[in-house]
Amino acid sequence: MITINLAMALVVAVLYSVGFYLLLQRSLMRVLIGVVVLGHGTNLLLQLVGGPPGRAPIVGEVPAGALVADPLPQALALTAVVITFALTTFLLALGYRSFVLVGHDEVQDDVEDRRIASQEVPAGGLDDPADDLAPTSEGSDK
Amino acid sequence: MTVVFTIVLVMLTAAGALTIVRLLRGPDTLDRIAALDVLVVLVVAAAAVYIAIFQDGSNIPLLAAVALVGFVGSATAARLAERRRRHR
Amino acid sequence: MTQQEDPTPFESWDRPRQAWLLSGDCRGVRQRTLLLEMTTRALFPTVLVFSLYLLLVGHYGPGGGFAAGLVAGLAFVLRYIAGGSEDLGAVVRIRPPVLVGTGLAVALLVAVVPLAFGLPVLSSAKWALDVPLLGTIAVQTSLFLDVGVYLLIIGVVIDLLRSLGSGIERDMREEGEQA
Amino acid sequence: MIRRLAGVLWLTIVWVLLWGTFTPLTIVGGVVVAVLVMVVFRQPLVPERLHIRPLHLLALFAYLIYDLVVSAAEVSWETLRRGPAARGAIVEVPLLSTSDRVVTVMANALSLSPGTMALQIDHDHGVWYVYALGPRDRAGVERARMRTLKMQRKVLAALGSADERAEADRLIAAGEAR
Amino acid sequence: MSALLALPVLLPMLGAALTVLAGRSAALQRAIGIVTLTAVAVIAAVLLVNADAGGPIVAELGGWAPPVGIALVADRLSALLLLVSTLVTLAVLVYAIDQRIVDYGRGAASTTFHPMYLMLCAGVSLAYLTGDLFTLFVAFELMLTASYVLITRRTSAIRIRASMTYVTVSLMSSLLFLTAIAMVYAATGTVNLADIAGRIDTVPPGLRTVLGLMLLVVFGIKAAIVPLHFWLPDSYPNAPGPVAALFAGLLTKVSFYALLRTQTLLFSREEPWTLMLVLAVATMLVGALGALAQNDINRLLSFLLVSHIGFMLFGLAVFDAASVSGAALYAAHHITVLATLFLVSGLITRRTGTVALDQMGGLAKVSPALAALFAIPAMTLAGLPPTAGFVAKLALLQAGVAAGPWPTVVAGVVVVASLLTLYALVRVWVRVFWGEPKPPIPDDDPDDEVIVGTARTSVPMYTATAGLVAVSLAIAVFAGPLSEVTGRAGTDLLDGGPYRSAVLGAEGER
Amino acid sequence: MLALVVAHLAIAVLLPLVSARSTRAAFLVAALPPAAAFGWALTQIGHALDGGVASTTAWAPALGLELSFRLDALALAMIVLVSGVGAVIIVYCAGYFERRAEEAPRSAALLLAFAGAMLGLVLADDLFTLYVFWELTSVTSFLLVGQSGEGRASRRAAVQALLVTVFGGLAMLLGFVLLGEAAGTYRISEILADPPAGGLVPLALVLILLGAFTKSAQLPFHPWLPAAMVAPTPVSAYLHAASMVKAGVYLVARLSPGFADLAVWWVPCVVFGAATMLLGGWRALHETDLKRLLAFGTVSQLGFLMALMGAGGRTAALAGVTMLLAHGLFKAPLFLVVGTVDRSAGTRDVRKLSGLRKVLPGTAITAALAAASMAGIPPLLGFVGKEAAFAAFLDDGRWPVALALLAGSVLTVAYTARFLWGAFASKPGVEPSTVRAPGLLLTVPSWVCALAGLALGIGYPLVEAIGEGYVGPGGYHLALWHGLGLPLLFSAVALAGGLLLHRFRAVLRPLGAGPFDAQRGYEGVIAGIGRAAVVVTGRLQLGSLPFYLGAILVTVIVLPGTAALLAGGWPTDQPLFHVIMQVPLGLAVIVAALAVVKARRRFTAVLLVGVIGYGVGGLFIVDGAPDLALAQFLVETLSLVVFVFVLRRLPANFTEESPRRRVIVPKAVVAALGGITVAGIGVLLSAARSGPAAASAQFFELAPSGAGADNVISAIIVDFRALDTVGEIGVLFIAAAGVASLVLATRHDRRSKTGQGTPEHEEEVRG
Amino acid sequence: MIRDVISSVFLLVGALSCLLGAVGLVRLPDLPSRLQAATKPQTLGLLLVLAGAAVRLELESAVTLVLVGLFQVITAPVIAQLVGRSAYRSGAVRQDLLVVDELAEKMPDD
Repeated sequence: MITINLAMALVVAVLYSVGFYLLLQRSLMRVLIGVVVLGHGTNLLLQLVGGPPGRAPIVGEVPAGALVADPLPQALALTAVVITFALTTFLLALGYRSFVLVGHDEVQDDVEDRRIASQEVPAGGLDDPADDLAPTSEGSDK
Repeated sequence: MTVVFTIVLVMLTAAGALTIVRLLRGPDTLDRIAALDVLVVLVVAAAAVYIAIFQDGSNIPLLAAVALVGFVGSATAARLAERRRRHR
Repeated sequence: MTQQEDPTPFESWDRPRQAWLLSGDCRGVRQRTLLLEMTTRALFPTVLVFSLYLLLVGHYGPGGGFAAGLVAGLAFVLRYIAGGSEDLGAVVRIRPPVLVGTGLAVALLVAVVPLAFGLPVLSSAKWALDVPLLGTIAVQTSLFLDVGVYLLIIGVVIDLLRSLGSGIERDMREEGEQA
Repeated sequence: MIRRLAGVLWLTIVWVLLWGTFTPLTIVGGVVVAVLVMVVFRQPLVPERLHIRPLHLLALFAYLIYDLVVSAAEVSWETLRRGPAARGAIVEVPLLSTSDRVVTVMANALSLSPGTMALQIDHDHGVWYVYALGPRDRAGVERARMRTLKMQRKVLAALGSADERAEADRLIAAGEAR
Repeated sequence: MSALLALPVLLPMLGAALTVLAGRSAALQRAIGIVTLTAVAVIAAVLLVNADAGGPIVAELGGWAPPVGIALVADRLSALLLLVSTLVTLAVLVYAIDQRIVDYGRGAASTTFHPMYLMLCAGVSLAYLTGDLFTLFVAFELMLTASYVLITRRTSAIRIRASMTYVTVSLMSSLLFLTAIAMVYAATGTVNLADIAGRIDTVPPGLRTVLGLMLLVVFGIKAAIVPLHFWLPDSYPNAPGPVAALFAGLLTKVSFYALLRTQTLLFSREEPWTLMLVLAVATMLVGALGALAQNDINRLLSFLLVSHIGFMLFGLAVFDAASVSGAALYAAHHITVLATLFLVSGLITRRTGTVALDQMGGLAKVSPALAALFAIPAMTLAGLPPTAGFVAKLALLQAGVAAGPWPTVVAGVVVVASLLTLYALVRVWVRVFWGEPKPPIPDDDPDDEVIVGTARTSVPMYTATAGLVAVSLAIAVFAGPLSEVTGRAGTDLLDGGPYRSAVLGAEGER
Repeated sequence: MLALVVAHLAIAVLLPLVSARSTRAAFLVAALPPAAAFGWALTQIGHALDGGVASTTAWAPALGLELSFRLDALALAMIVLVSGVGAVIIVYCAGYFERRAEEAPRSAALLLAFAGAMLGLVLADDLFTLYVFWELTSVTSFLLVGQSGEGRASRRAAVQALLVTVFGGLAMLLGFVLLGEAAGTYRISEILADPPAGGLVPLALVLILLGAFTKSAQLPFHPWLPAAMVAPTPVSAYLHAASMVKAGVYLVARLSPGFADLAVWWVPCVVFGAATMLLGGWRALHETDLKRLLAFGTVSQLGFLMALMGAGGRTAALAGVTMLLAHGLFKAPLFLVVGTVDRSAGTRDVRKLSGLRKVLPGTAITAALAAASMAGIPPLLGFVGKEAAFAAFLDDGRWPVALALLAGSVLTVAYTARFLWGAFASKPGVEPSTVRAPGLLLTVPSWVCALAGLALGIGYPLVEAIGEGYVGPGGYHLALWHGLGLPLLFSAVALAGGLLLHRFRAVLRPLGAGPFDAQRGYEGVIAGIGRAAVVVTGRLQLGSLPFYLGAILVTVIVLPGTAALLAGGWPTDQPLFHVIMQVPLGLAVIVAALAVVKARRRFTAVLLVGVIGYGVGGLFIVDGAPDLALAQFLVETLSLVVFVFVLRRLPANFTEESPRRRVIVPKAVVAALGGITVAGIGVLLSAARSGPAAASAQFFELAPSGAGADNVISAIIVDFRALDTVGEIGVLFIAAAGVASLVLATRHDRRSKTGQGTPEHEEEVRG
Repeated sequence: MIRDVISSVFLLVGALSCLLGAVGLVRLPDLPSRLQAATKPQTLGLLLVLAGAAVRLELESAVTLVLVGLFQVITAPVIAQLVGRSAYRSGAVRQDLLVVDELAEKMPDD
């Protein structure tokens, strides 16, 4: 009944794709831009689900019989725009902080995860001699 | 009138397309800033045409805001882009 | 770099002769630029008036506290661009977080006050005020919510200028980079 | 105080234009808002005075509009004809006023018209550097210089002092003589 | 009664604004925080009692009846979780305040901590109370943004990565949430939950499933359901103790609450729930195995958190009144116990100066009180009787077994995951509390916000932790009334009728 | 009864107060509650044997969770061990632990708590009540075995005991739930009155047996028991001989009346029981540590008990009850004797002890008395029980079982002899041990127990009374003398065989401790879990943010995406566009978006994002959303400003990533699929809408009249949905503070590694 | 009717100006020349379009458009100067395209 038209669907698809693609990068700046692009896509989608274009929902300005846009998605998208902005700003500051601390704004891999993944001796130290939890036959024979 | 509006919008669209070409090509950041500024003006112009089409004045504050605001954006970009190139 | 050789660097050739903005002699790293400074002087109050217009017109057309606050915030951005953080500090003496906090508090008080009248939270009412000569001024109490939003957003923008603007500038200065 | 009043007046006009209605309410409201803004964000007063001549000011506006249209056409023609081969020049022009405000108006007036732009203003040496699109030889450069001087003269006519106007006339005459 | 309903949201926000305004007075900030949260706790208790007695309490904000306006709804489930959450936030606040006093003296005000903390509480309250999908999004954003600030309050070069992971993933989930809202609106033309429930029948079943899965993914990210969980163990452990406690205790559960609310309200038991069972199994096992591989106590706890989300998801997946109420009970208990364990871990780190299990030892001898404070929540988490964890797990097992053969198999997995949980916690116990006492590792950065490797603590830090232990014991002792409340809550959730009619009036009834 | 149990636990919690003054007093105080419980049970004996005494306290009725207790004959028998023997052992502790021993206060409290838990367990008449106390005993046992945890062996043993028994316990819990669901009640007496069948009941029973087997150290779960011998000897005596390990046997005994006729119940009990009996006995013959010898003896006896209790049939059950009592009464004193020997001689190694018979005659006699019961020598209770046991299987023709039990008994006698010989005999070539004389507290308790075994042996009618309370009257009767018959022959053979075996023990040594090492199995499982943990976690938890986000994205594609594909329903009436301006604006957005991907300079990317933003703003205008467009333009500009602020400090270009196709292509594919999924679902769902939006019409109606605003958007934002707005500014509030906190930290970093969060930093953020 | 004609003329000329400006933006060789072609005709174009729109509107809306035009006129030169100066400073001005550069010799070298 309110079907999103093909052109807009295409725009949404591209915005989401680009946003997703950038999110998958390592540079925080790219990720951030990805968030922004994705945010645009989301807001657009939110606005689109209200229905086809119409006159601005302002009482008194709309000629009789004209199609009026659904106001609720607009209000929601408005809120979403602001929130997305707030989040973007924060992420930006985080990127800056990262740059200050680390000298670049790339997202590094987690050190602890890497350590665990690269353990040659398996079992989170379960077999390591300091561990008390894997009793050996002699161990209990004291 | 419809013909006029169509022509006008087509021209503005073409202008926008050309501007985007410059924006993509650069080569300098300042080129892009200039192009973006132009783009904002084009958006304002297109919005004005829309207002003319529908004879609906409710969008006008929007134009004023964008005219002012586009300026701030471009000014910031121009002023700070200048700085960052200097110490290169 | 060149400052040692030339007493006036290129960017400062066109510094204005008078203090057009509050900071007057802007000693910061940011050189003054005549055109920008004059334009700012003219536009700054204009933009603020415009923002107040948007605040009030919100009930009838596009606008509202949020857009108004952003427009006003951009006026401060303009001041920051033209006059640097010193100017901004001279214009806004109130601490940005306090402004933000005030905005939020106003909005919340507007939300809670109806409880005192036995109304649901966030209800609004219309106040009509008959002023001689001017006619009736009708105010929807939800306008005050918008005022809170307005203040908060101005505060947020100024706070961003303080942190992302001056803060980064200071970092660069301390790192010895040209700001 | 008078100067502040000018500010209030301007802001009130803006307010009324924004609302688009000329009722007592908007006008009083405009004054209130204007005063509020002016008081809360006080601008520094500057001792410098302007000699405003309203008629010349109007003439200046008219000239600006004319200039805008004409040079727009010129530049467009240049663009279409030469395109990538277009050339320009950076010209040093004497700066005929010491008032910040007048200089600003000059620079804006110059920059508003297509083809020319104030690249840099050098107060210390009393000159400014103008970029002009179009000159292909020394003569073109001189034409651009003259055009700038004439523009300054028109601004001074509206806003400058008598001395400044005289200086302008002298320079223009010298230039034309050359 | 409905006048009270907005206060758990508005009071903390107001408190946040006031703490900023009172930025110069540390004492005032502390007072505002504690008074506000205490008030919210009292309100939550009142709401719970009334909601249990008289059905859902609805507040139409601004007097606008939904779907025009936003409705806040306190039914049994939301009031219960609100109460438990507020108790946790209150205790964590006391702990955090005291830690700061011990480290920096009474005069140290904080502009970033108190306001953000209260905002987070407001977001949590709103998430529980709102009856509107979009407001739920706003609530999530309040909560998450505040959590971003809290987790980045102390970003050293090492920690910054964790913060980035957290923030980025959360942002993605937020945007997907928004996308899901758009889709819901596209299909139904409303964002009011009760209204959606009424209109969802007009959507073809296949597309309804799409919506359900979309929301599952969205909330699944923040609730850390495998395979959407990876971010959690990489980020929570790097937050400062009290913050991690808050996150682990609350945030995932709020998301789970949202999942519970939306899935039960909007959908009926359909084919894809088999999928949820699979996800539950994966979550339980991956989390538990992950915990076993860790050497960092906080990471270990984080993986356990993931694992136990699987328990709750199991409850949801079975999708009958008993299982859903079991999940609710589990969530309520889990909020307290995870927060407690992270607080205890904070105390441990404070003493030992490290989070690495292999560098600790003999703490039981040094600090028997700490050992006791760890042991009880650990037993709770492992689900050993007679703790709350046991009761909640029992509820899930019963529901699962009653539901048929496949759920019974998954109940077996619950048992296995419990055992692995116990094993992981026993490892902690053995390494931290048993063995030779080791000297504390000196703080490598004594100037930063959190001081570790010191015996400097004070009674309130312990009291706050003990208070949470007491809450979780209380859940066990009062398991009877509580399980009845959750039992009724489960029935309500699946029925949905009372909720809809409370929100929309008579027309809400189908 | 709940009060009694709670009293135990409460006093245990308060006990440290007493311990602080005197540990000896603490033990004596700790002995009081069990003694009281024992006394109370004795007063209730009449009621107990006559239908039982029950009491129930609700806990969580909605879950069928209640604390339901019932004192009946079987419980009574257990109480004799749990409380009677328990009290005695706790008194013994007062002598055993040094006055300033660090573990004494802990042990006193824990032993008492354990006694309470055990009491609850045996009294429980509800499956969950039973489980509650069951696991409590596991936990207290963990702490008692581990003690201070400073010794490596104690830690390992404690963990092993806990893991194995909790594993079983959890399985049992699941079994309980299955059983309860099948029966419709969790009350044990009710279940037994009307045992459920069919369905998942066999599974439930197997799971329950798993619990019982682990707790009672049946093959193959038994190794934890010998390992737990690192605990202080009284603890072993109490937990690992008299009470806790019997819990499994008790559980089987408890449920056998209802299920023993099912093969799934009695076959495992008998098979594993007998096997355990044999294996335990065999291993006991090879131990040199007296405690471990007894421990394997216990394993063996537990197997015996398991076989008896699970086998079904009245006689077997009667024998089981008898042996249950007998075992508690002989094994506890034996452990206590070992403790005394250990304390006096400083060792319990068979190879080092010599000649104790002469220096500790009293202890030796006690030991002999208890050992005699263990070996089944009349007139002790052990003999009575064993006679009954042989009779039970011989009478109903289960010959193989009887023979297995005989073999087990032979082993029992052999290791009994080995024990006595090892502890007290004078060995050639071994220095006679020097000893300290044990105090009364170390000797009297073991006498009490041993003599009780003798007394009950002679006074077997009392035992039979209890037994009949459990199995019902009629049939077989206990007696010291049943006349000549196969049972007596079996007893004799056992005795003789055992003694011979001990005599020729040297022959056995080369045979080794047996081919089967369950301990290694346990270690293998633990190591396997560990390996699985590392492998699974290492494979999944890569620590890479792009991977995590990719996983989320793939989930979006796979779950809702697939569902959408299956659902179908692509609209046939989808227009290409609604308004022509959508096309150029859309194209601009698309071009800019694709260009962002290619952009190498940050600034370019940001400006392109600006284009996208303005383009979307333009679309909003076209769509008739001026408010939204206004906000979009303003926000876009402010974003640009903010970006520029930060970009001036960052390097001009993106950090160059290695442009490997191997990485780029999958990312691009996933991203594109994601975008298509979202947009596709959007179209599908928007086409599925069948009615107008819920509130649109009302908005238009209410905005001017109710909210006093012609602009509907504004009315929604500040009035209808004002809470959203409040929340939204809350988010801004937070973000601003967060940005300030992050950005203003740099200066403070100079002084420490993380200046963020320090008071000075907070001061600056405040402004 | 006459309004429509006036409006049409304004709109068409304005749009044309914008288009020509955009053509210049693409075709001209260096940054300052592009600035000439880009920002100025755009301003003119915008003013014309605004005028064209204003003609079609009732007075109260139309006057506000004046303000929009005013803002544009005030701000456009500033951008041009800021960008132009930066361009010169950063070497984006191609000296080979200049007939003379009287600023070059005055520049402090760095």
